[in-house]
Amino acid sequence: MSEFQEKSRIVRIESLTPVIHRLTLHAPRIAGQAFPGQFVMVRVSPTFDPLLRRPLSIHQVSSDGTVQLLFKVVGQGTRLLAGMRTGDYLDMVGPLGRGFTLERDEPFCLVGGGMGIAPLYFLAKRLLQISRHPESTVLLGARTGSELLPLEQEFLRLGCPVHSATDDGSYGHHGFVTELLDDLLARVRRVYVCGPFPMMRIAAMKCLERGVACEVSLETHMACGLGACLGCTMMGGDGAYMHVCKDGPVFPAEKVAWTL
Amino acid sequence: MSEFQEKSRIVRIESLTPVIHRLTLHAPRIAGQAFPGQFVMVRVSPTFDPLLRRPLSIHQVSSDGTVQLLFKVVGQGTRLLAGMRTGDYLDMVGPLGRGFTLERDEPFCLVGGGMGIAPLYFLAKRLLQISRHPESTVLLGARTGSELLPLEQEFLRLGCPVHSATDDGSYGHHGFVTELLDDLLARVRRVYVCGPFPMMRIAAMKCLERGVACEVSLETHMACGLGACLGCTMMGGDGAYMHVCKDGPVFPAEKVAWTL
Amino acid sequence: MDPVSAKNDMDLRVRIGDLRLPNPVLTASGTFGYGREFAHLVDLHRLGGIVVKGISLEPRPGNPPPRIVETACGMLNAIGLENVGVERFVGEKLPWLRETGARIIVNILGDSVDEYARLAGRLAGVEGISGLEVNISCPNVKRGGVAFGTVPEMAASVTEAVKAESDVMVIVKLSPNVTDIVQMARAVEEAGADAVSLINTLIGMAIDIESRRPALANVIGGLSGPAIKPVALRMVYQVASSVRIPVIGIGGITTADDAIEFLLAGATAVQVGTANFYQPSAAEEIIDGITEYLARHGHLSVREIIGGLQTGKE
Amino acid sequence: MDPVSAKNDMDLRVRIGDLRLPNPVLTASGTFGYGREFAHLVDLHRLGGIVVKGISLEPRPGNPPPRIVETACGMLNAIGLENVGVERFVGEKLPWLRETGARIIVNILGDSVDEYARLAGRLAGVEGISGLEVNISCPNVKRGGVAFGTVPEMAASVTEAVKAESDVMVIVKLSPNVTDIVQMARAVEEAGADAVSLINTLIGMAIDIESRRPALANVIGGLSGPAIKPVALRMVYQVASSVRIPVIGIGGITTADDAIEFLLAGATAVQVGTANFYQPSAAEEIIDGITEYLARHGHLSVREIIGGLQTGKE
Ligand SMILES: Cc1cc2nc3c(=O)[nH]c(=O)nc-3n(C[C@H](O)[C@H](O)[C@H](O)COP(=O)(O)OP(=O)(O)OC[C@H]3O[C@@H](n4cnc5c(N)ncnc54)[C@H](O)[C@@H]3O)c2cc1C
Ligand SMILES: Cc1cc2nc3c(=O)[nH]c(=O)nc-3n(C[C@H](O)[C@H](O)[C@H](O)COP(=O)(O)OP(=O)(O)OC[C@H]3O[C@@H](n4cnc5c(N)ncnc54)[C@H](O)[C@@H]3O)c2cc1C
Ligand SMILES: Cc1cc2nc3c(=O)[nH]c(=O)nc-3n(C[C@H](O)[C@H](O)[C@H](O)COP(=O)(O)O)c2cc1C
Ligand SMILES: Cc1cc2nc3c(=O)[nH]c(=O)nc-3n(C[C@H](O)[C@H](O)[C@H](O)COP(=O)(O)O)c2cc1C
Ligand code: FES
Ligand code: FES
Repeated sequence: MSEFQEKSRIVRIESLTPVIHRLTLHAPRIAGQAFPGQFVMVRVSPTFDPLLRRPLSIHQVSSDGTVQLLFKVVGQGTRLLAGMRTGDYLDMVGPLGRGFTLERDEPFCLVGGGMGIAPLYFLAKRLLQISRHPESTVLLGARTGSELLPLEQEFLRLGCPVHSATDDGSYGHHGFVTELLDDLLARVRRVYVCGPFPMMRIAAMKCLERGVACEVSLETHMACGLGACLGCTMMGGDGAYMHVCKDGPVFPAEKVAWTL
Repeated sequence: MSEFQEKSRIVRIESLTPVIHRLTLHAPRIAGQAFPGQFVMVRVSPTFDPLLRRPLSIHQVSSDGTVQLLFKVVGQGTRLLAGMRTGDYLDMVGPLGRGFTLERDEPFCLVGGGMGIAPLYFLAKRLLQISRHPESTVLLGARTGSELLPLEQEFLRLGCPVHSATDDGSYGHHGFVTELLDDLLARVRRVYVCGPFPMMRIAAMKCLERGVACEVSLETHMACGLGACLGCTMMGGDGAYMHVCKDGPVFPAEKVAWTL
Repeated sequence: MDPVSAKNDMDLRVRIGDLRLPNPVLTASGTFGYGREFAHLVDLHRLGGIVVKGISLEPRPGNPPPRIVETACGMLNAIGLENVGVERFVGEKLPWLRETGARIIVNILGDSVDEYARLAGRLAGVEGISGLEVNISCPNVKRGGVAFGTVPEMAASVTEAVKAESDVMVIVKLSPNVTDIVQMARAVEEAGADAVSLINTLIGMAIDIESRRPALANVIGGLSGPAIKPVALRMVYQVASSVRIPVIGIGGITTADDAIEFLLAGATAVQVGTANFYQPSAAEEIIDGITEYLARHGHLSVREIIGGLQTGKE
Repeated sequence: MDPVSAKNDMDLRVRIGDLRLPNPVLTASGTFGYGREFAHLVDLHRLGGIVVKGISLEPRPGNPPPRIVETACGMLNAIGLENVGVERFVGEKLPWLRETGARIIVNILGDSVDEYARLAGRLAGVEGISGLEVNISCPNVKRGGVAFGTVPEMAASVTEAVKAESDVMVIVKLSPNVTDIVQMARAVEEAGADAVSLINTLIGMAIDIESRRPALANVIGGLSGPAIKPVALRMVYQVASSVRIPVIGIGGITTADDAIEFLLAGATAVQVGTANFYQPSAAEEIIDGITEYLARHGHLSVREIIGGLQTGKE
């Protein structure tokens, strides 16, 4: 396990929607070490504004040395990222943090909401390499269908069942993606969740109740991503602070203080 | 005479050399008011770094409402400008400052060094509209021929004689452009100079000695370009401070404290 | 009321002492000239007010150049208080500005308590002046050059002297280069200031490493711009929680969001400074943006959000 | 000597008290963890030194989140001095770091003079510690929470107490949140400090205007990054011109050019802080860049440029 600061050339830019983009970067050293659930810290500007790197999950890595990032424009940093061109270089530090636990031959369920879908594609690919169960399912949620459809296609191509939900009902189940979880809990052994905190809480509660192993990927503001600044703390279930970048971002559901 | 803050669309980008670029912008309000020797203050970034606008001379305006800027990459602001794309918007304030004095039917000489050539093209065009003298001449100087050739071509197309000088002797006269001035001073009535301060000093001294009217365009660091910050002062020939952005940037040579 | 008419009818009025302003957005001294410099770019009458460039008894030539240098998200200036002097201000600059109907606040500066007093006296009764802002960041020549703004007693005596001579509302503008800004604010409040404005610039420096000379001829200068906003906001919050007079927030304000931060922290009004240079439309955009924010949050008046910060410690 | 070999042979060594450093580039406390966090990204042994995260007698959990927020060209932090405590530091963190051969300076903090003294005593004789850096920006609980770093007498008494217990070089790290930084530096110099380092963070604040809550749970926090560089450089210049002990410059240093500004202003060494977060390679790039600058200007040693600023006033 090693970490690199790697100047990475952008080899492809895809805009899935006007605000959701996917960058493919040539970053062989990061790609070579990456594990599902890990993230990179990306420098979004050559100037000092914005100053801090942005944490982004590793969406996919490929044996040709590329890393993919999937992100949504929410502020100035992601806006600058969205304005990048093929051939530009991005300075990335990674792979960082503790990823998901991969178990052989376990039926699993992935639950992704919004950009929480990003790390799950990498995870799905790796899981399907070591575990092919007909019960294994991917649940995807988004505000509206257009944000979801292109991603759903790609999960389907991996050869596993996908169920979708949208807040506005424009595609799939009309409602929260977590509502799709109930039927599955009896059949899967492990649930991996990434998305907005309230959604992860609901999923975690359901799993904890049913005794199904559950891992969640947390988000907090990060300055370093390396465990050095101590800025990314969240209260843990045991009342002690956890550092999301180093102790996580992936945590067993029971380690999180959900009541916060 | 009015000034505008105008969001201007970039309609063309030309790279004359790897570090010298020309932007053509749709800025009809600024174009409609601009006068040779005036400048614009350009916002180079949507972020706060770099913070201040950059002063750039108006290189050319066209009746189709476009303004041209000719600039060299010397630091971060001009580097960001050079990275702009067609279709991007630049926020410009202008036209600003006092330009050159245009006299009818006077034989003139323009002396431009380096990026000091920028305002002279606009000036040459306007002068040639009101004054056609066979003696009128353009002198251009640069470090090396490649920085000069494309510009020389355009001045020639205006239909006036051009003599060039390069520091490295790769094109035209080997040496300072001001060395070409001596022969001309007997024949012209007014000399317009823009370029590095030492070059302008030499030209100004020669003109003052021979009693030929001379105008120079000064450069200082500017925060506002509007006469408000009082940051752009230079000592005047009379021992009082001048504000380059408002009292200039063009000054009669005798108003400048050349000994500084 | 539907959102559109809410926006048009939004009550943005605030009061600073006995001065009523149509909205809380002013332009800061030294960054807006004498107003006329921005006449083509800004609707001067729309502004809450204009604080003009600092005026002294006699004209001052200012410092030798270079006077400004850009820094990360900020700039340093060492203008050296160049100004036309009070007589030319009253004779040449004020009449034009008065005609625009703008609310004019005159920033004054001196090297001694006496100079401040005489300035206030000279400006008393002059038509078109809505208030004075006392710049106490200047060095006191009689006290060895220590800035008035760093010693509570000195700041208090300037305040008293100006108040005694002035017939308009008096704002004292505080320097941030002190250990305890609250102590300074309390001192001038007790001395009779009608309001405090803060912050003036932080003292900074830059060096040209090739020439090995200071980037400013004056060696040190005043840091302004977005870089200083967090310090300004902290000081405004501390002062607004500690004095009863109105507080005017200054420092790095560029957007309506910035201005709203200061209002929530307790500022009754704000001043836009360096932003006028890089974004001449900033002050007007801030007025629009505050209106939009208030409408979106269902407020009828800007006064409803002043001091509205929830720290969980109230 | 041709430029290339000049570069390889460049003498970058500096001395801080009795501590000899191979080069003047250290990493700042709280921004480089206990060193190990950067082991994959930085050659720790190449650094002039590493100042570890501030250590207290007992472990501290730190402040509730949110603890950090980005600002224009800077960031605010209110970590709340979270640390593992001196025992775990000595037992768990130090041994690994010592193995790298890095020069280790331990940043210490306490709530009373006695705590500082006990920390210094506990660390005395511990193998692998090259020096102490005393963080006096902490509040003195016995004196009503006023920071040690804002009152000269309090800073002096901490310095004396630490010096009395310590067997290594002692740096006192100054807070910039004071009216007169020179007075603070002189006080700790007289009290026996071997060096001063400055600046610690400026106190700042940010507000989330949608929730109307402070962006930091702690309300106020420390501002760091390029935004504060001009203030830091000014203070370093003022202090270096006024004390005889070495000065270590800190504040917004990201590039070799930044570091050289501080050296020219009189700093014997510099510390790289927030830059480690956004540019982990910064410290090593600075070492390379200083070497290149010295070679280009025909210097044989970095010591030739320390204090080399020409103000025209010498
Ligand atoms: C481990 C991790 C993985 C992530 N993976 C992805 C991903 O794959 N795709 C994606 O679209 N987003 C992801 N995020 C969220 C992403 O980091 C933020 O959307 C992004 O930083 C916003 O930056 P901005 O400048 O556009 O927004 P601004 O709001 O302007 O950012 C201001 C500051 O807040 C921080 N910030 C803002 N929102 C968040 C957030 N939700 N989480 C953490 N910091 C935030 C920024 O990093 C920056 O420091 C991830 C966050 C974490 C912690
Ligand atoms: C009236 C006027 C007209 C100009 N016209 C042109 C032109 O047509 N083409 C052209 O290439 N250049 C022109 N310049 C110079 C141009 O403004 C600078 O090259 C540019 O500002 C450099 O910015 P930077 O960020 O790339 O460099 P940096 O050195 O990073 O800039 C740092 C700061 O210094 C200022 N600065 C640096 N160099 C100069 C300079 N020479 N003059 C003024 N300010 C400077 C910048 O504006 C900025 O505030 C003109 C300058 C003035 C005053
Ligand atoms: C170029 C310049 C000149 C200034 N002149 C004055 C002045 O004459 N009087 C004064 O009280 N403040 C003066 N200031 C300080 C500003 O009014 C303001 O307090 C400070 O710049 C912080 O606000 P900002 O960050 O919005 O610019 C000046 C600031 C700048 C940048
Ligand atoms: C997240 C963070 C934690 C810090 N922790 C400490 C600390 O424990 N002790 C200390 O003396 N300084 C601490 N500092 C201050 C830095 O060491 C440094 O003085 C300051 O950040 C200014 O330098 P910079 O602008 O290069 O970051 C911390 C700074 C940051 C950003
Ligand atoms: S982000 Fe810095 S410690 Fe986690
Ligand atoms: S640039 Fe501001 S007064 Fe000239």
